[in-house]
Amino acid sequence: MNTMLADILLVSPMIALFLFSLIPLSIKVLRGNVEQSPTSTIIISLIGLFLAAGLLIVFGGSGKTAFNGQLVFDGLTQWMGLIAVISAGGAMVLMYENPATRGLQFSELIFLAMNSIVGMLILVSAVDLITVFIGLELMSLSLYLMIAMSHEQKISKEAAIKYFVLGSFASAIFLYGVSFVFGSAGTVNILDLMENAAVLIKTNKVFMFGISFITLGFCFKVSIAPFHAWTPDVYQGAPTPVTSFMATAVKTVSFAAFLRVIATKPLIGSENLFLVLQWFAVITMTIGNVAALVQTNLKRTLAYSSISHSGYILVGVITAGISQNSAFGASSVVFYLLAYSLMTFGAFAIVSLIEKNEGSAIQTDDLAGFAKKQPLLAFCLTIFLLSLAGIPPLLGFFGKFYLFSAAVSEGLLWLALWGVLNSAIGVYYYLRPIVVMYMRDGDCDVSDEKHFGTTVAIVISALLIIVLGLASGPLFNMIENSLM
Amino acid sequence: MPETNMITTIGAEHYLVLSAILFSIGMAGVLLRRNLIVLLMSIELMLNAVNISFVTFSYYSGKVEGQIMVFFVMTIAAAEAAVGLALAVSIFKRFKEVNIRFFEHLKG
Amino acid sequence: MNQQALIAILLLSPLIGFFLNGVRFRSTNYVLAGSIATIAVLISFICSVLLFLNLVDLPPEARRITANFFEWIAVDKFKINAGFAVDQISSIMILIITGVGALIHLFSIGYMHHDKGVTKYFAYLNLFIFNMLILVLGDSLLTMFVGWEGVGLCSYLLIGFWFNDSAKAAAGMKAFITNRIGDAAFIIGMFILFMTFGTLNMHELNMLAPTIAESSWLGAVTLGTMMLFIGATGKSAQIPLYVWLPDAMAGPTPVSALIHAATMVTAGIYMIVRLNGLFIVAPNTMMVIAIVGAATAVMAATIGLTQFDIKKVLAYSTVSQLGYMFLAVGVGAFGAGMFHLMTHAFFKALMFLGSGSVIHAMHEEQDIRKMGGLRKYLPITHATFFLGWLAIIGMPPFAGFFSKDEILWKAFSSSQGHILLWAAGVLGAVLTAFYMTRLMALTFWGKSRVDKSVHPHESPWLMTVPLIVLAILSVVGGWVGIPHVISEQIGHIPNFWEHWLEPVIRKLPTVVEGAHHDETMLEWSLMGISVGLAAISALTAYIMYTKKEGASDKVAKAFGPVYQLVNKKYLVDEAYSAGIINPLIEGSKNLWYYVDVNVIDKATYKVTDLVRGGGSFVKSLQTGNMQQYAMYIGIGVVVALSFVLMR
Amino acid sequence: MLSALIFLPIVFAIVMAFWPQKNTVRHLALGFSLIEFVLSLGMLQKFDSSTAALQMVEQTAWIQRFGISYFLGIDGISVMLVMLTTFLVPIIILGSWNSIDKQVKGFHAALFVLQAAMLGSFLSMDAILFYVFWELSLVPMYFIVGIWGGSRRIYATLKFFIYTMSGSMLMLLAIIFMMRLTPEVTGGYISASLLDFYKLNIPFVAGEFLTPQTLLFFAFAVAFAIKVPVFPLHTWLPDAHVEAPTPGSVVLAGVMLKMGTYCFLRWVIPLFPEAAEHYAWIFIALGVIGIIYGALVAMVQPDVKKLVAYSSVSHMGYILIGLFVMNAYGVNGALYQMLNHGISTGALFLLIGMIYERTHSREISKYGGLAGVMPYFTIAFVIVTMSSIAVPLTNGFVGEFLILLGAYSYSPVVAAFAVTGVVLGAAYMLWMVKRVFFGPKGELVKEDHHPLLDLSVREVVVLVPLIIMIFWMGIFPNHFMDFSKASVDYLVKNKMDYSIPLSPNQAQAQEK
Amino acid sequence: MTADVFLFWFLALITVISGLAVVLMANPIYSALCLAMTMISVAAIFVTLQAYFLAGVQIIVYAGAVMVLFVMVLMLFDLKHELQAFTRGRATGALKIASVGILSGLIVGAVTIGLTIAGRSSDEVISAAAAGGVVDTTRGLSEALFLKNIFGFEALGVLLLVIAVGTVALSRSKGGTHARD
Repeated sequence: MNTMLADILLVSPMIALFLFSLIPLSIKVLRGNVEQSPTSTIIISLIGLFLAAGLLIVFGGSGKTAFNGQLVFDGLTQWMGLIAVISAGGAMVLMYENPATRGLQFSELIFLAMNSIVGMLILVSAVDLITVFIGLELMSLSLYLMIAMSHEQKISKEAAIKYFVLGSFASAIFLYGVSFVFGSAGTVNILDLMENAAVLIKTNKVFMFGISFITLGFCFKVSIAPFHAWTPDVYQGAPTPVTSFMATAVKTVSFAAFLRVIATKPLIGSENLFLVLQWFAVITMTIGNVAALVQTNLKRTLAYSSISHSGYILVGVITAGISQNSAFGASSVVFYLLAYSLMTFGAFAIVSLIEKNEGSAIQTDDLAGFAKKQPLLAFCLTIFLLSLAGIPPLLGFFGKFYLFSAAVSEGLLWLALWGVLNSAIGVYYYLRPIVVMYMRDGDCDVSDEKHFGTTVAIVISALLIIVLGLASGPLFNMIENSLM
Repeated sequence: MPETNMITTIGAEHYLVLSAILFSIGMAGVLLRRNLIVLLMSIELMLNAVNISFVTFSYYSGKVEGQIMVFFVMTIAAAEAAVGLALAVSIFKRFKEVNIRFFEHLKG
Repeated sequence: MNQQALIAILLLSPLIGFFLNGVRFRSTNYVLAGSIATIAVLISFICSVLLFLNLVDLPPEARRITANFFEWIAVDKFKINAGFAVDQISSIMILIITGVGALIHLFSIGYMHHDKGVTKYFAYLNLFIFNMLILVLGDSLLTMFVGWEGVGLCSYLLIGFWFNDSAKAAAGMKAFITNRIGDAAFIIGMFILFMTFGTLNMHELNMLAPTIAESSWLGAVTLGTMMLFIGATGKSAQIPLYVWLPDAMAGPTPVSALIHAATMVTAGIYMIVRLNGLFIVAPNTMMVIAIVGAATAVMAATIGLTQFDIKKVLAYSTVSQLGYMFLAVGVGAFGAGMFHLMTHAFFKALMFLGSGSVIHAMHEEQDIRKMGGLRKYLPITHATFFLGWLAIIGMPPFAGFFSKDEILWKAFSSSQGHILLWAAGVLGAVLTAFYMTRLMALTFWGKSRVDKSVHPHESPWLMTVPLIVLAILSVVGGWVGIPHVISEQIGHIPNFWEHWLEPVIRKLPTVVEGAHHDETMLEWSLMGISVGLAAISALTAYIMYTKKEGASDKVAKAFGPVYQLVNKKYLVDEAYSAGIINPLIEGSKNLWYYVDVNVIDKATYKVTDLVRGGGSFVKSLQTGNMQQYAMYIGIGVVVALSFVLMR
Repeated sequence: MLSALIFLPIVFAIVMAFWPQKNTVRHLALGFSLIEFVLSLGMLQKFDSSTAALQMVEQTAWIQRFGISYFLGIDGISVMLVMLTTFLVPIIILGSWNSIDKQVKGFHAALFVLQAAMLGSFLSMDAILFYVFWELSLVPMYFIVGIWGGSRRIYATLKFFIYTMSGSMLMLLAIIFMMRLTPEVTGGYISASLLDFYKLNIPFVAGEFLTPQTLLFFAFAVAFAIKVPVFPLHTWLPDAHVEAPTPGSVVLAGVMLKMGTYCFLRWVIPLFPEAAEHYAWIFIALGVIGIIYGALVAMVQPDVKKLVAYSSVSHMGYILIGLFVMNAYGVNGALYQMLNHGISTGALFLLIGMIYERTHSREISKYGGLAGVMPYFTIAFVIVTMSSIAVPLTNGFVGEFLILLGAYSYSPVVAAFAVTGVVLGAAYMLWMVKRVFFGPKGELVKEDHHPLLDLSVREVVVLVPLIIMIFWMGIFPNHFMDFSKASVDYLVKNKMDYSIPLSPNQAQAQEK
Repeated sequence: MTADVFLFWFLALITVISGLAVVLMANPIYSALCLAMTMISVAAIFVTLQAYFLAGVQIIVYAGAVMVLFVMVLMLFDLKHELQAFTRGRATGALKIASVGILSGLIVGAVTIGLTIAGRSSDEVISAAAAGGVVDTTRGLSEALFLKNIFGFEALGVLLLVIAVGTVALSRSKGGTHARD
């Protein structure tokens, strides 16, 4: 019973989130199915998120396992969970103030979002592949519904169905892999796999098959080319707050789970798989960047940019996979995800602010004159974009720096080379919105809806990007120490 | 092993090959069929293939976890089917179509 | 007075004059401007005289006053002081510069009084004097180069003084750029010498110069001196860089007198004389110098035959005379070169000022075909011009005679000399006599062809006084260097000139061996030939242009195309612009268009197009069809698995 | 001290951004920039020019995990460039008094950030810190060109940014790679300190391209070469210059280009001496090509600003040669020429800006006879022109001469080619002067409806310091060169195993 | 033994054929029925592998619940025409079929190579404790489910709740089938 209690304490963030997710819904039910004020909904859910984050900080990170070794609460869990919770919280603030998500179904939407976060927390802590799968599905299924629930009528439905079909397809592939791993290794617990994974992958084709399938399944979730094709469509079609949710929190936790699998070191045993992943990383970076270059829709540009960032992060994941001490590579991934989440959140948040109604599609050229009307927000967007482009001393630069140093230290110089070349390409499309905002005349402005929360969130993330950029050393040390 | 054994002696590999074939059929369905509902059915096929694989491994390794997984997979497959069909209904209401060729507004 | 302070005052006085006039450059108070400028130069002149006297007091070997004001550039072994030295050579130069300069300043007050930019004009003149003094006093090649470029700058400013006329501004630009070509070579020459000897101090260079002559064309000294000589061809208007000087006549006439006749253009000769210790061990360079000098002397003289612009005639005459000087230094007659430099400064300044007086009188008319018979109206100008004429055509005992004779004799007799060089010299002298007489005849003598509306009048005293002084100098200037053969006859007047320069000039042995008597005879006979021929030539010209109307046209017709060619200055300018300048500009346009716009930028665009093309390709893959996407996933899985399994 | 020098402008920028009064912004900015200049004079006062040691060192750990520290220091190589930066900014602010009329606050804030970034890249002794400043300097410049620039400003600013960024990305990789090598010399820990980089002995194989030192050399060199810009990579410069507002051009030409050449001296040559020596010919050849090419192309430009921009290419060619001949003459000359170019080209751009304010055109063919209308302006322009074409007694001469001397002692052929720049330089500048100032009055000059006023008092105040510097530096170069001589001589003598010594008391401090 | 063998081949044949039919049938209703057939035969295969509980669940969940759902939705759509059952475009179609073919080939190859070739029996590769199956399946299953995998079980509960709320919300959302506005 004691162990049970300890286990429950460990999973308390998820429980707290789940319980808090029920509150607005229950209130709505008790009120006779009448939507209460969204403000109260968002406040309750944010309290829940804070509580979850607090519990995660208090109980997570001890390195303990729970529920027969199905979940582990170590540094990775804690960091990734926090990043996910915080960026998801930000996304929820956006939902609260975006015309496409705010409305009669707001408490349901928030319920789905919160449970999606529960799924995320499961995903970041799961070390059992089947639990991973459950977490993944809990997260994804909520997400499909959230996308489809947009007030926008056609595009978001299309995005949801695309995401759903392809996601299920990838899930099936992933599961098939799990079954092979189970068959060949007798267990699906990553911690148990650790010792003999490297041997198994050399000797057992079935295991290798399984691990490859699992890897590719993750590649889909984190939108690595050629499994990326859903990303631009879904990011564009989904309501912007949900896009922000996907691009930050979902990606973070998917990478967390990916990292856990990779940390079993199968790559050391299979140079080929490792090579394939490297090539995927290169293709992803390139595809993401070159395609973003020719986009006119701002959200789509950001979606492709998100793909290219996945490529960069994959470099870190590979590094973590092949190095003896995976903490360096892993912490560079965590750091990058932190940076990436902040800046991507910020960029989408501003897009969300500009959206006048649920159906509006923001083109890059629509930003003209934004700097005159909203100097502060324009400045923040500039910070986000420059950070995404990797201009020092912003957080994004240090993220890239740590990633590439990790890669170079493991001899993956060519990946780092591709990375920097791609960053140079990326500069172009990151600068273009800035050009339009500052250097063209126009009358772009935020929508008339209230936007206090979003603005605060934007400013906070911009400040964090600057401050954490300057203080990146201690932060990185913290991350690395917690991952040791 | 003698050739005859392949037919007369049923081992794990037989089941696994069956699972692989079923998986491939499902995959082909996802790739080729245009009807959204049939697409979803094909995904169910794939999941069933996975289930066969799990059970096979479970049986041949004597580990019960395999069956637990199948249990989970089934639940999730059902959930997926529910969500998928809900989405299908909602998209049908908008587009009056379930042919996926009509869902190509997002592209480029 | 302290000698260093004297040098400082000598240098600073014109500079201060420049500033005083420069800050109030819009003023039209010509008296004030002129007085400031003239006084500044006069102060310098006084300093020069004092320095000269100081120098005289010193024993011949120690006649060298140096002043190091500060260290200018000091990097590693390369140390250049703002150091100035007054020695036998430079003392003469500063006397000429400040003396003639002062006279020309004085003349300018009268000449420029109606000009709106008079104050600016005097500021420039003073700046020029300052730079010229730096040029001659600088004790290292680099300090000399400072002045060298500085006078070029002033020349540029003064030639383009009436900048509203595009042609005049272009002439200034042409002068500067042409000079720059020479300067570039000069810089290289400095490098060669510095790398060889480790110093640029001219005194030290002369000391360090090897004692054995270099026979190789590629020896350091030969190359270095050759480069310096190319520099000199720019500054001193020799083939092939002489083209700027005739154009430089666009400037005010006193400027032509000061800069383009008396002082600046002689800088090349001065430089070679200063470095005679070095040049003398580079016989190949010497030979080139002599040939170029002789060729220039003849060619410029022929062009001078056909010109009708009074200043152009004088300009070609200057080029020709400078050729003489180069011929002199080329055959090792450094003293003679310097001598001719000085006498030329006197009579050419005189003639330019005289022409200025004429132009002034003729209300800016420069075409000699529209003059004639001006003797009546401009008696003083005519008289002084006449003396100058005698001097330049080398009539004894005028200044030009002695110096020219010395050069011709050296060209014949020195070990570097050659009979052809001598012949060229004589030919030059004959031609000079001809065209100078032609100029005299057309301008002052014969019938007046002056336009009715123009009423020539004699210039004010401000202008005539300098003329008179210079005329006197043109007469007596040569007497300081009377050759031995003559002085022996007329009472052993010592050759002050040679005596003075002896310690700083290295001599070449004369070639003509044998008895002293034979040599004397030879010298006399050569002298006779040249003077006689010149006289005949002058007489011919006189007759042709005053007595026989139309004779000149007939002669011109007789020569036909040759005349046209010469009249058009051998089409050198045209050749330069067709062969060098236009191709350069057109080529540059193409360079810009093809390399920058079409190659580099296009390449950049190609890269971006490639990236964009990649983007479009990826975009085209993104069809929106989810089965397509599923197919990508399938292909990705297949490829990855194949690769993983096929290891 | 040095931190104050770097961060004061950032504080200024923040104050500027929030300054409530619109009409006093310029005064405030001018005051701030003067404070900064005075501060830098104080720094100069403390600077000990007799030693090659690193002075006024400030070092605090920043990112310990990678041995990255906040490490500032100044020595002879950087001191004068720092002074140039602080000297030019007040002049720029005063010079742009009227020409910047929109978003004045933003402009000055950007200018101060730019100043901080430039100073930072001159003073950083840590690779990453340096990189941060190096990249940071792009951003304000990007805005200055992009917001306050001419009609094709967006094209120009993007070109500028992407060119420079592409180069520096490779450099980042090279820095990371070098950091991985440092444990060899530091006793096991990674370091990004330049001083540790200097200690590295990276293997070099002559003739083989794919060896570490060669690759690192080129990674760094290309990044800096783009900034300089070296011949085939120069096309961003004319565009950026033409489109940039006057102050932007001045900063760009005056200081930013120097960042490239400075870094050659600070990074490339001492870090990869063998490679630098072995491949010096490439850069010297490119320098020579740059000189001639820049001059020829400048000659035929129809736009004054573009002409000056190409002249920058030509001048930077000299500097490049001076650096890569790697002897005392060349390097000293190059360092000096950096200052000269900063002052004279800066002044040229200011002058062009002044006339542009009056006529709104930079077409050479539309001018002519300006000298008669604006004599003071003409005087200033001609003086600066003389400095630009290196007439003796102006600053340009000293640098150019020393560079040519250095080039000659490296190879006479190089000097022979480079010296053509002397002629061509005079040709294009004087031809331009002739067409703009002399001759009959041009289309824009004779128009009566906007009488061309001569220089205002403000403009005179802007130009006089520059003109004073032109002559001061030309006549007393030692006053300036003495600051850098010790460091340069030390560098030239010890380039094969270079390491900046720390002055004794600082060495003690570091031991503690 | 022969009965087992025969049973396997028989079930395998049915599974494959009905599976193929799901994909190949032009009419979605037929596809759905074929899918039901597949489900049932898979359940039978589970039985041959002694997973009786799962076989039951399979029948109930899939054939019962899921299939009904599918058929119901199909009825709801009331599709009169199916213009094009399969994707058009030869190149992509061929590419798709090829990739599926290669993939199945790879899987089959890997499985057979991994399990039977190289002189190893499948038992060695499948880390087997005791081949021959689990004795007390349902008990073992429930222990594993409710003790060992309790977390996953609970999470699935949450998942189902979420699905329920979500689908209802979706149908009631703006533009949904049961929208209030």
